[in-house]
Amino acid sequence: MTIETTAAQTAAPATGETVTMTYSEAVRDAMRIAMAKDPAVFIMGEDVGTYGGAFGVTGELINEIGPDRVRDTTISELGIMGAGVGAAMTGMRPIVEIQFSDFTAQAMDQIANQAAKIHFMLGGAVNVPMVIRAPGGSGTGAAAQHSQSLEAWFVHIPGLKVVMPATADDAKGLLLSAIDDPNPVMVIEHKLLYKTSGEVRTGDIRTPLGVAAVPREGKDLTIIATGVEVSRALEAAEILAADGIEATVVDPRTLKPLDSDTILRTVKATGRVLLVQEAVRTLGFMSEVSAIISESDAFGYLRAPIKRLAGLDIPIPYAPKLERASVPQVEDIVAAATDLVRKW
Amino acid sequence: MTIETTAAQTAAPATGETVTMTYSEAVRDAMRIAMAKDPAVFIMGEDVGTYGGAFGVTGELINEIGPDRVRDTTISELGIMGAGVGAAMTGMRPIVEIQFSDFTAQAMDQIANQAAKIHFMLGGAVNVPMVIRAPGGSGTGAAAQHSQSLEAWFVHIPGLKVVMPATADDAKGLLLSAIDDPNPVMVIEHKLLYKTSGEVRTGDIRTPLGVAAVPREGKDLTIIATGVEVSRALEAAEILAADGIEATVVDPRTLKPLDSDTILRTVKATGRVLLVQEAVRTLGFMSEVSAIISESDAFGYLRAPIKRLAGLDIPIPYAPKLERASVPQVEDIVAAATDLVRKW
Amino acid sequence: MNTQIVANRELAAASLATMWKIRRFEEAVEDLYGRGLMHGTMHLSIGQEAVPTGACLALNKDDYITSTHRGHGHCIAKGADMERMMAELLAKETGYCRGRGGSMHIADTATGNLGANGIVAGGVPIATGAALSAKMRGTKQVAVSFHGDGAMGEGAWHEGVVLAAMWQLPVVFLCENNLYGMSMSSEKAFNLDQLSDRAKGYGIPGVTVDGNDVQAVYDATKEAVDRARAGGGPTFIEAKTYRWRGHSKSDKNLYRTRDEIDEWRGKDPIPLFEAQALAAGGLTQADIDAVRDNVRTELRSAVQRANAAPDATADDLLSAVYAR
Amino acid sequence: MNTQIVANRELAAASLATMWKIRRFEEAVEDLYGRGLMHGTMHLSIGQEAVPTGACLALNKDDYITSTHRGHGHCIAKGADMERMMAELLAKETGYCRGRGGSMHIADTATGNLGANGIVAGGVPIATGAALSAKMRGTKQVAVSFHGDGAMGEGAWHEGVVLAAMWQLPVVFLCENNLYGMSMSSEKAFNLDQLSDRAKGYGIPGVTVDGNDVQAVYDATKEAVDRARAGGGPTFIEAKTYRWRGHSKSDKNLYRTRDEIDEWRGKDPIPLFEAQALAAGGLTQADIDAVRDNVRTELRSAVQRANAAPDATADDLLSAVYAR
Ligand SMILES: Cc1ncc(C[n+]2csc(CCOP(=O)(O)OP(=O)(O)O)c2C)c(N)n1
Ligand SMILES: Cc1ncc(C[n+]2csc(CCOP(=O)(O)OP(=O)(O)O)c2C)c(N)n1
Ligand SMILES: [Mg+2]
Ligand SMILES: [Mg+2]
Repeated sequence: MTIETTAAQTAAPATGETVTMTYSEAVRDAMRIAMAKDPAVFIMGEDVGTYGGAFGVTGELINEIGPDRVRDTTISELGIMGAGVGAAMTGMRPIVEIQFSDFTAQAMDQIANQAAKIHFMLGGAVNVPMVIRAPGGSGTGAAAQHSQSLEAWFVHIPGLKVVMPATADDAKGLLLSAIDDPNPVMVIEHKLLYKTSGEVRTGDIRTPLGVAAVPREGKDLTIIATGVEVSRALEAAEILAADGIEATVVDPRTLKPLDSDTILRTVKATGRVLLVQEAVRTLGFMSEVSAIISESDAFGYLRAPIKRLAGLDIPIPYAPKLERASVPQVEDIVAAATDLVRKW
Repeated sequence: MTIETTAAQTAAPATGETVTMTYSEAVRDAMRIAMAKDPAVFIMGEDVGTYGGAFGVTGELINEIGPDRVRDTTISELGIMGAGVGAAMTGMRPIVEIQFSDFTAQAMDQIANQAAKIHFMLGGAVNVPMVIRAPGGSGTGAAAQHSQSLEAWFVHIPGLKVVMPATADDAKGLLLSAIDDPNPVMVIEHKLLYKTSGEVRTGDIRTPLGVAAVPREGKDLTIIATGVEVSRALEAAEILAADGIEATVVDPRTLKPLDSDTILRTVKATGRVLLVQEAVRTLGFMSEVSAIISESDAFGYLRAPIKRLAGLDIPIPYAPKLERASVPQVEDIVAAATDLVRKW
Repeated sequence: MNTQIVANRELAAASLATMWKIRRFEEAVEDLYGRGLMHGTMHLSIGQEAVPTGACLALNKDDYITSTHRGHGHCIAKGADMERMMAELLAKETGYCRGRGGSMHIADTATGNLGANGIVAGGVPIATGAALSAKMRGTKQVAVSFHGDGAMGEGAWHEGVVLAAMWQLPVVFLCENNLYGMSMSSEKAFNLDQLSDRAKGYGIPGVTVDGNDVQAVYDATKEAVDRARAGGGPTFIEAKTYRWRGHSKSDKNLYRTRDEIDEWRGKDPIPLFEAQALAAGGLTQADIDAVRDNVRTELRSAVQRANAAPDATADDLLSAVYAR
Repeated sequence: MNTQIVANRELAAASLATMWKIRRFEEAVEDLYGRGLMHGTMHLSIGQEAVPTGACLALNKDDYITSTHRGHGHCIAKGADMERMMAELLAKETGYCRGRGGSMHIADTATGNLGANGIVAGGVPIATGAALSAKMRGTKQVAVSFHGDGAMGEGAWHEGVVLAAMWQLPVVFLCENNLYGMSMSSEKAFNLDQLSDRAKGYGIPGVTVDGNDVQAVYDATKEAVDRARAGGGPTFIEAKTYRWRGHSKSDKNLYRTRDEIDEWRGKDPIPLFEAQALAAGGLTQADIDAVRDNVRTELRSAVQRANAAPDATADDLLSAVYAR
């Protein structure tokens, strides 16, 4: 017996067309395309079927694809994740949806100790081509157990890849790349982005893993931001520009493997760097970015200390004003960037 | 009904005496002292009773204290942790032993989503005074699922305190402080240190949480190391001294809350910093230390980029040579330090 | 034999008041959400009121409960103050959690409620721990873990029950089987005629009762609590009931039929109880009217006072994380 | 009726050979450890050989198994090569995992072994996933999840079984009840007369068999596998057996008595099987001697060749983490 794994799909030639859709629709579009092409791809998770997903992301896919491949589960994150691992090891390409990224805590053993390690630990004998999708982030009033930004946990695990799409097009393109990938890929979506719209390339497109986006270039400072903070950074950059400060904005998109080349290049070009994450400050993803910069040759180009803007080191509170105060907002980015440029 | 919590114990006056014991005995001594003083303190975990613990740390405590307070459990890390949370909320002070820190993955929900958040999330209405003890680290040939250094996960969780004792005396003193603390404290011990011996203060002593140790001072560079890497750093410092390089060695001891004052002071004094951790490089604890340094006023004192020495970004392999090659050894520290001082 | 609640004026009035409080509280919450005056998400237990009412009647004030995301009923039934609850949901400094927790984390430790929980089955091992603590401290307290049917798919549920059974702890696992875990039918999910068949696998007693009947829930809980207090270990109770509203506001009710909902609306526990109490002579129609009116007044004033309270402040967020 | 293994020369010889391979392999491992020639930790299944032997006899080559920390027996019984196994334990490049995994992670995907697992119950939901995959791909493969009694305390075990039962997957949960999970007695831990009583709570069939009797294990597994292959869903099997050695090298055997160990040594599955085969006429004494001698020779040469193989190298560690 050989344990087959479906060969990575190659993208159909891009037609160059785009259409406006929401981030949530873009995720669904990616899954629809992948499932249409490859019978090994399936979705599994709590309420992904008739209910359409806790955030409506799977929507009516069950009616298009059927309950076998848009598979409702019991409330058993660890079991589902393990079932995903077992299926991925034996020829399937599961997409496991976790309703809130906070509940990856339940499934941590299968994510960190199994999925991520099996390929290495078994000497390369088998792959675990699975995708884990989970929404992170605050802003919906769901309080401490439903609002975390836990990407750092996953970035710290060798064997996982970690993706955080910030636009609708990336949500589609990165997810299709993740489904192709022969490794477990954690895709952290953002609740507040689900309903945002953008131009999305039609058809079987890709955004490659491991390549950062630079949606704006400017000479005065480099703002590196992830997830929902990318749009806040871009909004802040507009305001800063009106005030004569020109910012480069970098969105790593893939947190692991990280495109440090783009980061270092843009940092060298501006000499000032502002790191923005929604996650709590201590040991968030930007701590790593900071460490990479300050041990690199970009260190010599820095005109100012590296500045981090991050979530407060607290559980996310319920009260709307408190919740808002817990994570960086546009005005915080403007203030920090201004300070950085004016002071240094 | 009021939910009582036992008042924090204050240390008996130190007698100043010390005795030689192993790290493992020191941990046991701390638990024995705490249990003798306070009936609310108890130990719970797999095989902590008659077996004496997977690493023999509880030893014969069950014979001294009885099976009620040295309590064997089923193999149910999540349940045990939750039982610890419930007991801690209602007047007890549990010490939960997890056999290998890798299995905290099983209990992550109760650690991160419950224990750490309850005090804040409930508006301060209740405390969760519990201690979690778990051995981390590689070097015993136990491979990828029994050798991780996962402290970064816990440092990233607001509401937890995190301690990593590097000496027998700190193993005792920090654990006694952790037991006093009204918050959940994760104590990450190290398998390779259990059998190492040191002078340990007798009686009901304390090592305060949040205070770094500086076991060696030198002018040329600051080596900041945690856990088993502290002794490796000290050994390296001896070798470096013979070569004319004088190193300051800092052991944060408490990773959260972190004594950044001591770190920044020693970094400013030497202008060169080498960070050493056993954990995988990407988003390990030292990423945060690096970020803290480079956003502080110590930034201006740096004569060289911050250098990190860390575990490879891989699961720990079984083969002894491969395992050894996976994490920083004394010779790696010597080489990196020499490089840093000679080149800059 | 247990007390006949419906025949006892005081208990019947108290039970009816509790059910009305839950109903009215949640209707108010629903209304406030609907009008955009409340934030976040909401999980309403309208239709399920008899379960917490009957269960908490069997508990002492210092007994513990752990609750769920659908926890308003447990909180009220255990004795919490509606004003402080409403204040919490309105994100006020006077709320039970100072506005930090909201609906999913309401707790009232003074009445033994260790907290709602946003994590399905999260409270199950915590209840085991509270029961362990009670046993170790020798207090004779009992812990009740309220949980849903869906929670029984979780490892946390399993591990909490395994430990409690091994240690024969004074804890009651009370499953509010409202037939669905979000959209997953518990009949499909668990492959069992009744969920109490699960209990055998842990070597503990299990029983299924009508969760819309206060007396039935009370009787089963009383028996379990008495056994627990006497050192007889844990019990599993399945109380069959139904939630009238969707799982939360995002629910389009696609997984169940209008007929099914209507059928269960016909089994409304409140008029059922009123009829029983009238028949048994425990309450007169005048008593019944008075209870309803009093609760309405009480609730109205609770909402008003909660509304008037100061908003939660962000000043001390960072210092509120760790206890001192 | 199932095949009478002991009466069938080919099957009896194969079964006996499998048991001897497991025994000899582990004795060799123990010896190498004792002499400091092997690294890490070890969990020996000496005394339990009849379970994997009987179970794997009921499987096709392309059926899946997931295994445990005590997995040498499963690996051998499913058809792995002892030389590559020994090479793995000796940290050689030719080992099944290129020396990266060691005893706790041995896998041989070519014979359907998805891997030993250092995590208690870690393999249980993985087996559920393999069975799901088989069902979705329509291959008629079955998955067997070997696990210990102690594993039944884990949430992973519960969740794996819940999903398999709901989806009626072709999977067999095979509990090797060697009476202890490390030092915890499964009798104390689980509050049950027999662990197969747990199965009812999942709505699946459960059976308890003598785990030291190859035929009994084979019969139960065959029935379960046939049912699974025919679409009849999962089965739970408890095979009662005993490990002669300590849990691992750190075990001082304080939690069990010398008498108990001796009693179970008296139930050694190998001579038991030999006597049955002799009585049933499946094997002659000469056959029995030949099997034993052949295995000894085979093992000796496996150890020699494994020892001679090149050590695992650290060159490509970083590039070995991700598949391409
Ligand atoms: C660990 C976890 N998984 C999933 C969820 C999302 N979720 C919240 S409530 C719920 C359904 C719970 O069903 P049940 O236990 O029957 O309680 P009910 O809602 O019916 O009262 C789900 C899936 C969660 N909060 N926590
Ligand atoms: C999640 C987890 N918890 C604890 C351990 C430590 N441990 C390894 S084997 C074992 C006992 C397992 O007992 P059982 O399942 O009965 O298998 P047996 O050892 O008896 O074969 C324990 C506690 C582990 N490896 N994984
Ligand atoms: Mg339900
Ligand atoms: Mg066992």
